[in-house]
Amino acid sequence: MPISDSQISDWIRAFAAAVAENKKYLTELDSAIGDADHGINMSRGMQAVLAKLDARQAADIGDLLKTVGMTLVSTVGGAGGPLYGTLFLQMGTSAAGKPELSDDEWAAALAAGVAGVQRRGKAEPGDKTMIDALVPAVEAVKSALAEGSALDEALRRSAEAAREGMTATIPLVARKGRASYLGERSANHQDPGATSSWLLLQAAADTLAAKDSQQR
Amino acid sequence: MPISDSQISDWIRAFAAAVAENKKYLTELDSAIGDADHGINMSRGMQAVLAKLDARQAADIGDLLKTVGMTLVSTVGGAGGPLYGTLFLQMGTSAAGKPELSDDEWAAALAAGVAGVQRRGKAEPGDKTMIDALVPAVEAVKSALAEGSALDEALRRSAEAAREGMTATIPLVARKGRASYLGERSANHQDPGATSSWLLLQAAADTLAAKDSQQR
Amino acid sequence: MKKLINDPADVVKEGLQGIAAAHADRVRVMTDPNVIVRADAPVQGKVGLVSGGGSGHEPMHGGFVGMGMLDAACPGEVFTSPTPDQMLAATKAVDGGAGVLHIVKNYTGDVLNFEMAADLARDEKIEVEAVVIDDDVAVQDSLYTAGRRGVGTTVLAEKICGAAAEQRRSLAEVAGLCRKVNANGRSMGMALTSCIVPAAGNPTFELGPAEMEIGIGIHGEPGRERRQMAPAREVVEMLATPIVEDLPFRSGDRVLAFVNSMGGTPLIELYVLYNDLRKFLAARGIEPVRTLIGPYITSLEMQGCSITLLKLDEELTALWDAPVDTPGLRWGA
Amino acid sequence: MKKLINDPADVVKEGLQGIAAAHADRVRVMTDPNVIVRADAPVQGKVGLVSGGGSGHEPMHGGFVGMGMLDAACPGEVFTSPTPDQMLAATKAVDGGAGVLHIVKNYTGDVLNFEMAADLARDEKIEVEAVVIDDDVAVQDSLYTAGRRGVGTTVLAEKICGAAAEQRRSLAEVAGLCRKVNANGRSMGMALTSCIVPAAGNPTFELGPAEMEIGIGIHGEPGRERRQMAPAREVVEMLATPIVEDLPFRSGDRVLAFVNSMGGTPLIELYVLYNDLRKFLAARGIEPVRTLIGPYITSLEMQGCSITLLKLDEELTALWDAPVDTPGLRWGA
Ligand SMILES: Nc1ncnc2c1ncn2[C@@H]1O[C@H](COP(=O)(O)OP(=O)(O)O)[C@@H](O)[C@H]1O
Ligand SMILES: Nc1ncnc2c1ncn2[C@@H]1O[C@H](COP(=O)(O)OP(=O)(O)O)[C@@H](O)[C@H]1O
Ligand SMILES: [Mg+2]
Ligand SMILES: [Mg+2]
Ligand SMILES: [Mg+2]
Ligand SMILES: [Mg+2]
Repeated sequence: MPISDSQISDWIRAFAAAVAENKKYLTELDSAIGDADHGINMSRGMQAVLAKLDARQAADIGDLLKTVGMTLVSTVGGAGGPLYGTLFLQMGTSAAGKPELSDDEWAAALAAGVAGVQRRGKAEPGDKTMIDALVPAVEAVKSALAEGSALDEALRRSAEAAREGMTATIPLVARKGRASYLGERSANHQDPGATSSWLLLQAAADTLAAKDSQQR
Repeated sequence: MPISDSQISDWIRAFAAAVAENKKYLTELDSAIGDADHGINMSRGMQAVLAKLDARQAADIGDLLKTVGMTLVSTVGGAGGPLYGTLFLQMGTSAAGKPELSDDEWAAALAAGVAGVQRRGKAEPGDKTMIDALVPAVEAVKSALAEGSALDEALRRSAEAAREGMTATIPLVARKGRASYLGERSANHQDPGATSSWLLLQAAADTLAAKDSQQR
Repeated sequence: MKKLINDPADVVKEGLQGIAAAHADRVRVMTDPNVIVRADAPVQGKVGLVSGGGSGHEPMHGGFVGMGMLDAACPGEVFTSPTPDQMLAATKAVDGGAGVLHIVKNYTGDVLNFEMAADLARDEKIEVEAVVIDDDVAVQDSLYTAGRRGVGTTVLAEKICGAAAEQRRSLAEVAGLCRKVNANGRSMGMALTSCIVPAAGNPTFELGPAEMEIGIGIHGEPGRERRQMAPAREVVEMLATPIVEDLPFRSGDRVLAFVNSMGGTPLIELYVLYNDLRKFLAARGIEPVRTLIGPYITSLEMQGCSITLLKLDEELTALWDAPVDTPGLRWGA
Repeated sequence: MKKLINDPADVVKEGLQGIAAAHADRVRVMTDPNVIVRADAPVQGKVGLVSGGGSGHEPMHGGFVGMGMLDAACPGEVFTSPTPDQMLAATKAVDGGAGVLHIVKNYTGDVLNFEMAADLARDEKIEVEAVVIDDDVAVQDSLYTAGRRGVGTTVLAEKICGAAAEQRRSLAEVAGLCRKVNANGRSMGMALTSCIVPAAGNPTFELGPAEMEIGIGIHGEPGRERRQMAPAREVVEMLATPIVEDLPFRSGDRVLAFVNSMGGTPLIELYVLYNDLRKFLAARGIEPVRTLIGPYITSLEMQGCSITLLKLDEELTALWDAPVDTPGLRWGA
């Protein structure tokens, strides 16, 4: 059963809700090794996305994801804006013209989005950025599907991989972004961007798979 | 027995010592209803006066007092500088050319000094200024001498009158100087300038009369 | 006490040395007594403009020495008016034969010291006039006070009279203009925090975390009343209402609006305040045709602001617009 | 949180409205997206200069829009880099046919957003070059960081490139000049207090009463190390030594010395600092032939300072001296 346009909407809304709920937490993580705005910025952006979703005319999934990306780009600012914006824009390009996504198309779109983030930010896994959550999530969903898992299982493993990647940022010394200015002082703190990325993948597991199993 | 040049020197030194000792106190009084500098200013000025006294060539009392006045004028600043400066300058004019002062000449010099302060600052008794200590002090020394008191008794009564005048400033609402900006909020505080003026008259009683009785 | 200084006793001296070194092209600093003088003083045939006051209000007055503004400034100790010998030295240094104007803020100390200095200068046959600025509406002007304090309008008077002096107007004219600026300018200030006088080492007054002090002067002295913190637009109303009512400023008036930081309030807040001020003025038909926004008459690191309105006519506007070239205010040159 | 604001969420918007109203003769403020543009933009045949960054650093960048400096500034949220749509709108508004230079401070956010904007502008056939300023010696420049931050040199680059653009130099030349300024400028900053981001409501970091933070950035982020408070002359040494060693500045070099307030440090302290800086430089044979002293690149109400040195040659000196007419920096016009 493919992923529908309205499921993608639900995923975005769930992510917005998770960001709103964790706004203070994300900002606190960012004050330790950054400039105390990641939660504020992401939440401002996702509120703008919600307004756009509500006003939106029905179209294809590519169009929906591009709208999300454009909105984030023009409302978030900082490093988070272009990076999350690029993620959704590239997912949108991958899903262009599609009214629904197969499991493999989802994995391909996510991979395209994450590749876009890497091209834009030039971060490698281990640099203590959102890439540390996103790259394992892509690998997990891909290998789960290759092993024949159902979508709900693949999404679960993808979110779990993101969570592990996020936790693994704690001991790291940052090499990209604002936290890198702190040098050794950046160790022993969890990266805020990796944390919001885990929220994104967790929201996918909660929304895309849940409906999927209901509709099955 | 007249007041000698060296007694006048002693008086100035005793006043300088009293100001130094009460520097913090005078400044605290000034922070309640002014700008927290009266002790700092007077003490800077009297330190400069001491340096001048040490370097001074022997001359007459008028010259000595004018030097004190000029030094205060050029080192104190604020309201205190010109007012105390004028006090000593006018005393110096009154004592011009005199190597020693009779009791009546002392009273006349002090009266001339205080009159100068009044001309310069235009304050009346009751305005909550140094005038509230100085005017009663002049009156007390004059009437004591008129009644035939010895100098030590006259100086004692003069200092006592200054102290009473100082205390009487507490309930007053200021009508001159910086404290007047506070309106009713200036009541229930003792005037810093009246306090330093009492120190001046008390120093006179301690030095001029003490030596006077020793030498008698 | 958190300050970027060395010995508290040396702040004024070292600050002056810093000014002397930083602006050697524009000013000369004399010591013993301390005076900041225009590099090209005395300017022959030009009325000399001298002001001065306690230090801690920078850029006023030393930062306003230069072409089109002051010829000399006398810096006192922090918040303590300077002494007559400074003012006399300044007066002599800037006398170009056309007389010297003393611009004096109305504080007993400043007035008395400048009076003594003027007497001394006249003894030396220099023509001196003094104008006392008293624009602070926070002080009730009555028989029962030393009169209103001189605050923000001082900066505007120094600029405008400086321009007039450059035009070689006579001492009587420049003094008359100074009185006109004073008559048409009104100010009021407030504080969110106290400042710390370096020699004292602790705050002059204590304010609770949700308190502010309305109607303060510029020496860390207490204000007219203490209130609960309020939004910028209410603060603007508290300050601007007595200003507008006092002159009074009327619908149709064209004004210079001056929003000043007491030192610790950053520029972005001044713009928020100005945004509320322009609405306040618009509602009353008063048009701000010129603005000055920034820290120009400060109280060390105090957080807070003051508002000054000056009613403009064509003469004042033209003189305001005239070139000025000082470390603290510069345009057209 | 003691600030002269209304709703913390409206600080940037109301500050912009204040700027628009206060400086209508010089700048135009566009909203949705927010851009501050020179009133006479686009200037035909002139390279357009665009910069931008988070708000809270006023007067940078909005206060530097005007003749001889920037053509447009993009203000982000407080301490958050602006977005590509702002930069695109700014680029389009100032394109006078000679191309547009983006002056970008080296922060990941600023760089990425400006990159996206440049791509979008090129899609619209506008020639765009970007120069990244990275002058903060507090950051070790290595493979292990995002590189040095852009701080004080940005102000100097905007002034100098603005003058070159007024001379109708080509985009390649102005960009080359910008890289030259960046290559010859070095900065370092420190804080006595943290600032408070309005939306956050409490200090970004906590400092003890006798502590200071050395090597801070301009966003309230922690610095390189925390130390005990020290006299101004030692603070100057801590900041100026790494600056001088890095370029390195050598005996005989002529420099522009820029002593900047982080917002809450008053002018008198900057002059005390400059007095120590000139002695520091004199001991090394380095000559400060130009100075800039004041709050020009701030972090809200933070108390602290930064020092920037720019090695000057004749070209840079002449461009620095050229007329500039902006709300925040003005001379010769
Ligand atoms: N070059 C980069 N590549 C990928 N992610 C990055 C990069 N630089 C920073 N990030 C991520 O961005 C997060 C910070 O985002 P945010 O606080 O919104 O931006 P800013 O640092 O501009 O304030 C970091 O926690 C990190 O995960
Ligand atoms: N017009 C005046 N006549 C007489 N004394 C005055 C007058 N104005 C102020 N004073 C005195 O000066 C004192 C304050 O002196 P000081 O603190 O040195 O000066 P300032 O007020 O300039 O800081 C007051 O306490 C008051 O006694
Ligand atoms: Mg951040
Ligand atoms: Mg006092
Ligand atoms: Mg005083
Ligand atoms: Mg940020």
